[in-house]
Amino acid sequence: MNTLEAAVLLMGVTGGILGVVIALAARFFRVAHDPRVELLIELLPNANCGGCGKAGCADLARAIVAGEAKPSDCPVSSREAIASMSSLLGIDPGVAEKKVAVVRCNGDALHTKVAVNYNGVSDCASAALVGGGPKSCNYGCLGLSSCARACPFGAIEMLKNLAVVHPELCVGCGKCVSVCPRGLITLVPASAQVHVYCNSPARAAVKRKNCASPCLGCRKCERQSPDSFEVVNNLARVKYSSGTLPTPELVEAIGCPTKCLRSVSGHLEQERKEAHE
Amino acid sequence: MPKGDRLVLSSSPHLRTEDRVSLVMLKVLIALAPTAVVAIWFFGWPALRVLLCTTIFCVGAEALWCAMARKPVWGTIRDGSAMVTGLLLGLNLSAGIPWYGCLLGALLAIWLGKQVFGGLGHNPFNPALVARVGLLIALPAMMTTWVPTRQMAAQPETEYTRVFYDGVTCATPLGVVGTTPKVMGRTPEAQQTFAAVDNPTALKNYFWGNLGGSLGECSAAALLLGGILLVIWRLINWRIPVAFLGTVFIITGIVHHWAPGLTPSPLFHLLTGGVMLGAIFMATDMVTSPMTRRGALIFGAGCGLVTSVIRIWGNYPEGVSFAILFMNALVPLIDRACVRRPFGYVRYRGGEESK
Amino acid sequence: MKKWQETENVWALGLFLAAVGFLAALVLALISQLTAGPIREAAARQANEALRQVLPAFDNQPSEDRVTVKLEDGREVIFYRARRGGELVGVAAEGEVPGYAGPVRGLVGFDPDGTVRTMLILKQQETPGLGANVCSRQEKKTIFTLFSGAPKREGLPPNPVLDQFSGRRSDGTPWRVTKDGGDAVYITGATVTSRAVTQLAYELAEAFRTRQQEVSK
Amino acid sequence: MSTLFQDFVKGIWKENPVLVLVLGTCPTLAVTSSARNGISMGLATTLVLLGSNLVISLIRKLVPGKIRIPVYIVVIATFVTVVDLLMQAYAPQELYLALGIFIPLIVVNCIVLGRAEAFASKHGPLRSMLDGVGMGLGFTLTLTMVGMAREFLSSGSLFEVKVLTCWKVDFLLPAQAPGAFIIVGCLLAAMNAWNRHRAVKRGELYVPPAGLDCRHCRICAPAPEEAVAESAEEK
Amino acid sequence: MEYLEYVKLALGAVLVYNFVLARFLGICPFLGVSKRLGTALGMSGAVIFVMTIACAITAAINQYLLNFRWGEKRFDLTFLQILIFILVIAALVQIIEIVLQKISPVLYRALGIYLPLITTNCAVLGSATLGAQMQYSVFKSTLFGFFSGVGFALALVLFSSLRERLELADIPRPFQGTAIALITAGILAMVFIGFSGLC
Amino acid sequence: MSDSYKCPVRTFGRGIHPANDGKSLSRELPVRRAPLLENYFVALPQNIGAPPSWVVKVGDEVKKGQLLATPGGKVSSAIHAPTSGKVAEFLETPGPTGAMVSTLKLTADGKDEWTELPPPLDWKTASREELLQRIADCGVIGMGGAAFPTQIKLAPPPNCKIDFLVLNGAECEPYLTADHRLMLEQPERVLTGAAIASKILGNPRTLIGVEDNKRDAIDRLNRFAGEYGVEVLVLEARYPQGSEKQLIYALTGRRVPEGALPAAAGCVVQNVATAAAIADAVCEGKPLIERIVTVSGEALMHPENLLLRIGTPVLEAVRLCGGIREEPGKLLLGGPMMGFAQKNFDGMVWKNTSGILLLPPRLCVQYESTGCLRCGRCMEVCPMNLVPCSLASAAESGKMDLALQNNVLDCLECGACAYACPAHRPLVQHIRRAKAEIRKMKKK
Ligand SMILES: Cc1cc2nc3c(=O)[nH]c(=O)nc-3n(C[C@H](O)[C@H](O)[C@H](O)COP(=O)(O)O)c2cc1C
Ligand SMILES: Cc1cc2nc3c(=O)[nH]c(=O)nc-3n(C[C@H](O)[C@H](O)[C@H](O)COP(=O)(O)O)c2cc1C
Ligand SMILES: Cc1cc2nc3c(=O)[nH]c(=O)nc-3n(C[C@H](O)[C@H](O)[C@H](O)COP(=O)(O)O)c2cc1C
Ligand SMILES: Cc1cc2nc3c(=O)[nH]c(=O)nc-3n(C[C@H](O)[C@H](O)[C@H](O)CO)c2cc1C
Ligand code: SF4
Ligand code: SF4
Ligand code: SF4
Ligand code: SF4
Ligand code: FES
Repeated sequence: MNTLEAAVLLMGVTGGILGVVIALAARFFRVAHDPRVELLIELLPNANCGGCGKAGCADLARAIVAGEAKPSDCPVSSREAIASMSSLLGIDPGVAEKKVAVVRCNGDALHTKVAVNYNGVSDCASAALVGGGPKSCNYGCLGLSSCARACPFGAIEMLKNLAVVHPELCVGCGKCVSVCPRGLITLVPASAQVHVYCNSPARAAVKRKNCASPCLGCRKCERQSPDSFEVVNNLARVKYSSGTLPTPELVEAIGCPTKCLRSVSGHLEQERKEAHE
Repeated sequence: MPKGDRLVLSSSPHLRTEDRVSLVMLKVLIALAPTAVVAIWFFGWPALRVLLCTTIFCVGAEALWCAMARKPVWGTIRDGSAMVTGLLLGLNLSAGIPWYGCLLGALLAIWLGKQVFGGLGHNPFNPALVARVGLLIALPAMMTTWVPTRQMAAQPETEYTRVFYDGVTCATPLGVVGTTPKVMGRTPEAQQTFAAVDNPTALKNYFWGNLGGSLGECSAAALLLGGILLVIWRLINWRIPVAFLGTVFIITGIVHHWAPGLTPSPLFHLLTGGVMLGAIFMATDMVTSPMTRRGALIFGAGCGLVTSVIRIWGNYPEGVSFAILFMNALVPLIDRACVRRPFGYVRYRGGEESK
Repeated sequence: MKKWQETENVWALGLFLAAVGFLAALVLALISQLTAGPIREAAARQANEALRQVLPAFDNQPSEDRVTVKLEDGREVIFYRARRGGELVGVAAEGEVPGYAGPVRGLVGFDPDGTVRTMLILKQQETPGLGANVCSRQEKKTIFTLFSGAPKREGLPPNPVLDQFSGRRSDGTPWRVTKDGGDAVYITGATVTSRAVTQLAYELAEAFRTRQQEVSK
Repeated sequence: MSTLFQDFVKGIWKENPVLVLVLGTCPTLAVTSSARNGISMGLATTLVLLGSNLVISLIRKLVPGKIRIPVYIVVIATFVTVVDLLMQAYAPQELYLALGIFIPLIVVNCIVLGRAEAFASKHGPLRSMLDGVGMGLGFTLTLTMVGMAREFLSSGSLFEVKVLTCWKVDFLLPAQAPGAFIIVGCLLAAMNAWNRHRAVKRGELYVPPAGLDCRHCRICAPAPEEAVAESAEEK
Repeated sequence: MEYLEYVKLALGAVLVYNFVLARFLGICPFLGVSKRLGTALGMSGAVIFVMTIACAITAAINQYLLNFRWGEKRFDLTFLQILIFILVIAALVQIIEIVLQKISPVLYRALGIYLPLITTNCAVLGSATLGAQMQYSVFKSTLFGFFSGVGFALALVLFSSLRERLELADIPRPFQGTAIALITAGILAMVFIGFSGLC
Repeated sequence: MSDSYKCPVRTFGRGIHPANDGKSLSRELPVRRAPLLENYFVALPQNIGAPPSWVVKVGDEVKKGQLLATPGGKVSSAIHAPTSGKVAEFLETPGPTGAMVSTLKLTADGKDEWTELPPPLDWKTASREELLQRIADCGVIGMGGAAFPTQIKLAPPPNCKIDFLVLNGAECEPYLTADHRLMLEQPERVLTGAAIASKILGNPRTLIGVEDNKRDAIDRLNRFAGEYGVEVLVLEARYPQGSEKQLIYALTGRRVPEGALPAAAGCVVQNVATAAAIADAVCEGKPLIERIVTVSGEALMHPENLLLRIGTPVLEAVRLCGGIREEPGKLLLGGPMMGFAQKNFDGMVWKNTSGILLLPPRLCVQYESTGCLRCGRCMEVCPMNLVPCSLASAAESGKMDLALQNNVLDCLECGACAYACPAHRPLVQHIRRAKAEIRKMKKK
């Protein structure tokens, strides 16, 4: 026997033993892993944003495979990704309508008075606990950008102390909704082009005192298009769940006296313009 | 009647202490002043040059970083922590360090030791020591070339000066002791060398400051004075230096007693090298030390243990910097181990209540 | 019948892996046999490389032609003999002394009469930038020498501590660095290493002097 | 052509294994004390990648799924041993010593096994080879870069040639172990800053790199589309 | 003074030639699983366990198989070292996983999830190779594996607690994440240099 | 109770001594009853717990002391008209903390006529239930700050044996002197209330703790205390001595277990003003419609201790004190350590408003905070033995679970930590946010 033979013999025997061992191991292990979980993790965005209510993407993947959740529970995944996840599992995609966030406030630095100097933590939730925050309106945006920091997708921009959502970047994960101490942010269908940028249920006179562009509850919009708008508590709302979402043209036609009923693009454009001035 | 246009909205409490970070740092600078003055007295103008260089470079490095990171420059400089770091760094260097050594040290301290972690209060490691250790690794020749004091040059030659001083450079007592067992082994000659550096006259010299080494190592007396000030001003937790020095004393004492020829007496260990400076000014840096009392004791004892081990068995003659940095790394664990129970926390019902 | 790729038959899998292992071993054995020669040569070259640097030109294999002697304190010195045409042209001695951070191992080349030719440090763990500088001989290339194509110097790159022993012979009085009252230069801050190197040079020279008979056979 | 080219190029920047994926960190830190070591280590790894990718893509249809990984490991280990033996025989000795234990450790370099799993086991030999070389060159490039940075910062020289001749006293920190961590950390930070700057300039969304975690490394796991395609095929 | 040698071996493996901070082995898991102290502890346990066993087995293989005698003849099969070590380690990890799962579900839950991470980790193969390189006996090699694992664990635990603290710090944006982790590891490595000479 | 009780601790340790104690502004000034004003704004709810509900509507004529709102549940408290007049309107206004509350605007008719009050009770003979009912009917709630309905507090769960009734006369907040003046001027009202409460609780040992910076009040109380079976104990002045857990510890050496009510330690704590209100309710049948308020601060022209009706607008209180000396930098409801900064002068007096402070701008520096030095001073002063700096940095970086783990919910929000912090960290604000978010999470 020479070295060559010895080597070959050694490796052959070792290889054989290990092969058997690993095969046995594989057999033992077959149940431990569900490869579908791994595949789903790959298909999920892995942003671990928590928008699905689970502890991160891996947890959702596990839940989907276990039948406790649906692929469409991930608000971030594209429709295609949801479709491929569903086909992977052989289930109905049941894709939910895409939602985006909207900040229902017009109270930027030009419109709403800042009542006092605020000296404290630069965070909306903290500021709201101190005398209701520095702005004169107790319902509007505090402008300390908690939501912008919370958004994992950078979809919220602060313009003149007002949070504005970029609908094309927003994936509707809802993280911002839960951080806003004013409850200003809501998720609406992405197809909605028009919103009422006000959140104050106060009386018109009070609102006028505090803000240059509040919803006065004048019912002009409701009268024009009762299908799309309703006025509750001095405050107009778009009826997002009704079939007919208002269009920007309709808004033109209504001519909201305070311009708090606006199209998304119009709002964004104006805020940007003013911010740059 | 009030208009209410100057109202400030803020969270309670609405009264604040007069104390400020800048005041704290100013007091530390004052406590360091005796040490700096003694260093300048013994080493002459070069010492002043080094101290000025490190302080100015540290403040400059801080300003530069803040400007680059778009942080308020003046607001950061004003708190004075960069000055304290700079002065302490200078006190950790030899009087012979050229200006670019000071510059590199300042960059290491402020950038690597402090600002990458987010600035004041966020650094897990003591910035001045990060710089010192960084320099020791980066420029070992520069960091181990010591300048003799002015008084040494004037002394007549004795056995004592012979081991230390060769006309241009001088050795630190720890350097002599650290290389002795390497060169001679644990032989009678080694014991003789020990005796030359570890006798009452020598110790008196060390106490007042007439010895080679870092600027801040020279006078135990000045350091103790500063330490007393710090304790009176309640800026440091006295448990840290006491535990630190105590542990060094005990461990070196045991080794000195049981293994003669391996290391000199414990008093020698306390008076030479950076152990006083480290225990009083650097281990006590509040940012990088534990807050609880028990934590402070553990931290101080850990520093003492590591220092002694490195001094006796390690390659480096001096282990204080490494020891403090090592314990800095342990601080989060110590903090975790020494959690405080809230007032009213009851462990045993009916039994003696926990504090 | 399932596809082969999805087989779960334990024996089939074992056999497959065995076969792969078999093939791998075969390949490796072949390659190792092919490279065995070059590797041995490389090792020999490496061993002789250092000797070549400290000895005059030779045509034997000094790394094979060696004697090991024991000093009084039990340490060993290895002597390598360089011959040309069968005649002794030089001897190299290899020994070890404690340095600052561990042993320092060095090689000293002698003319047959005991005059030091050159010294080379083989192994050390001294502090980089301090003790290590005492031991290292490194060519300092700069862009200028690169572009101006400065003529390649003969012999080893210079080192002030190691080179100072060239031309000396031991006469029984220990060599010391100037700091200790001798005449050997040393590098400030690395006194311990300089001492070690000086001592090593002296010890090897002394060993050669006292055992010249035995060594230069 | 374009896919082939992409296979080759992607490893160099877009999916750079070290800087983007923070893999193979050990050699990146350990052997880059000089640019020469870095380049040698990179080339050795490239050689292994090339060989293992080629062989694995050739035998991919033969290997039973259950022992896929052990077989790949055997293949890779064989190539590593070959490279080791060749270097021992023909490379300069001090280079071999400098790379030391890190040559055998190429076996466990995530990049090598990862490429075998993710690419070679699914594609033909040509594409696999290109992929291997691309990834290997990306790795080599990074290692060289780190090596150059460390060498230059410590002594002002590149490839052992002094570039800044006025630089007299070596600043040894970057050349030593701590320096390796710090320099690579700073490189990563610089890359983050650069990517962010670019994203902001282009008005794009900047997604900071995920914290290092096996789950975020896409090397070992198949790319999503392929996974779906595969599982669909199986059905 | 036999025991002194073992003390030196231990000190060397844990402090002076710390696997992560001085030898650069196992950096990927060092960076990857050091975000939480709890995870770090689990991983540390798993690594110590696997490294000890792996070193013991590979040392035996190295001694008795790769240098084995057949009558008068000695075979030098060291060229198979890499191949056989990695195969054995990979199999070992899998077997440990199975065995743990069967005999101690508690331990499995504590350590098991980290086991797959260990296979492709330089540290285990590195300790085996180093042990072989230094020609340690099986016993010494086992000790070496154990203490190397302890060194890894020390670095990992220290580092994870530091990282937990850094999470509360206001780190400049480009440095967040792995960059600051590497820099912190760098400072930690500087500190460990101070231990040189202890063994 | 013949043996004299020895106060075992005298103070609770930790805490702070604010350098600017501000009490000298109003300490020597006797309580002055405020004249009748034109309008009062009564907010609902005044109490902590379930909100009561209005029983009047716009346009109703009401008499002084007439019921305006009835309790809306067990833990709830009635509200009465501060004067006679007409209900003008209902408004939504922000409360001291900024939360919106429903507010009734009462336009005074100038007659200030009492409604028919319930007959006085002889507390010595009345039953426990009668007394509790009377206290509830009169809308007595804790006036020391927490605004907890007193009738509930005085009826602790039967499994808790009450050994001590503690009257809280600490008034440790700087600037405030309302309780001080009350104890000094009307000690018998306070002591009567204490005796009534003590009777309701089954005659536990009754202690009244007063800080040693109110020597005159201590002397006055001591003159009468014996008659009522109350012991007056002198405490070392130190903030926050008045917090009930700390007070209990200082007076009895007992610790209220974590997360438990004082009753678990066998104690009930009542503010001295609450005791006085109890006495009024029982002995005269008067509902709680007015209280002593310290209107003070360096920015005010003439600081005073005013007896104000609940619902007095803040601006009117300022006017009664002669207006301002300089434009104030802060308007606070409550003391400077725990009080709430207001963003305008639209607020009004509540049942638990002990002070209206106008701080001058020089005391209202815009603090910039640096990073935490980990100096540990906040930890040293925290009366609850917490580590405020780590709570705050956990909250700051959104790690509410970490804050919870470090017992953030035990924080009193006393502000001692933020007072002591040399880095001027907004510790309490961070902690408050953490507490709010944790409560929100727990509710889910
Ligand atoms: C970090 C450090 C590294 C050192 N490295 C070396 C070394 O490599 N070689 C050496 O001879 N001395 C070394 N020394 C020892 C000192 O430089 C020693 O004091 C020096 O050799 C001067 O000794 P002398 O008094 O005999 O001149 C080192 C010291 C330190 C602090
Ligand atoms: C939700 C809640 C329930 C309470 N329940 C009782 C109770 O049943 N009995 C009681 O004597 N006090 C009760 N209290 C009052 C507390 O003992 C205490 O007076 C209150 O927390 C304010 O104390 P402070 O001002 O020291 O914070 C309750 C308080 C709260 C907030
Ligand atoms: C920090 C702190 C300080 C307090 N200081 C006082 C005080 O000085 N005087 C007082 O009567 N109540 C003070 N309280 C309120 C008491 O804790 C407790 O709620 C009150 O004494 C209970 O009595 P009541 O129900 O009659 O208001 C303080 C509470 C806290 C949390
Ligand atoms: C008592 C005390 C000791 C300090 N010691 C140091 C020190 O050793 N090194 C240092 O860089 N800064 C020191 N500082 C300053 C400051 O805390 C330091 O710059 C921070 O670590 C930077 O975040 C000290 C400050 C105080 C109050
Ligand atoms: S929308 Fe809400 S969270 Fe965002 S800035 Fe405004 S108040 Fe803050
Ligand atoms: S804007 Fe809000 S909902 Fe949209 S992505 Fe950002 S956090 Fe999610
Ligand atoms: S943590 Fe809370 S209880 Fe402690 S001092 Fe701060 S505010 Fe007071
Ligand atoms: S007092 Fe301020 S700086 Fe000191 S530890 Fe507390 S929060 Fe930090
Ligand atoms: S490269 Fe060493 S563990 Fe990843």
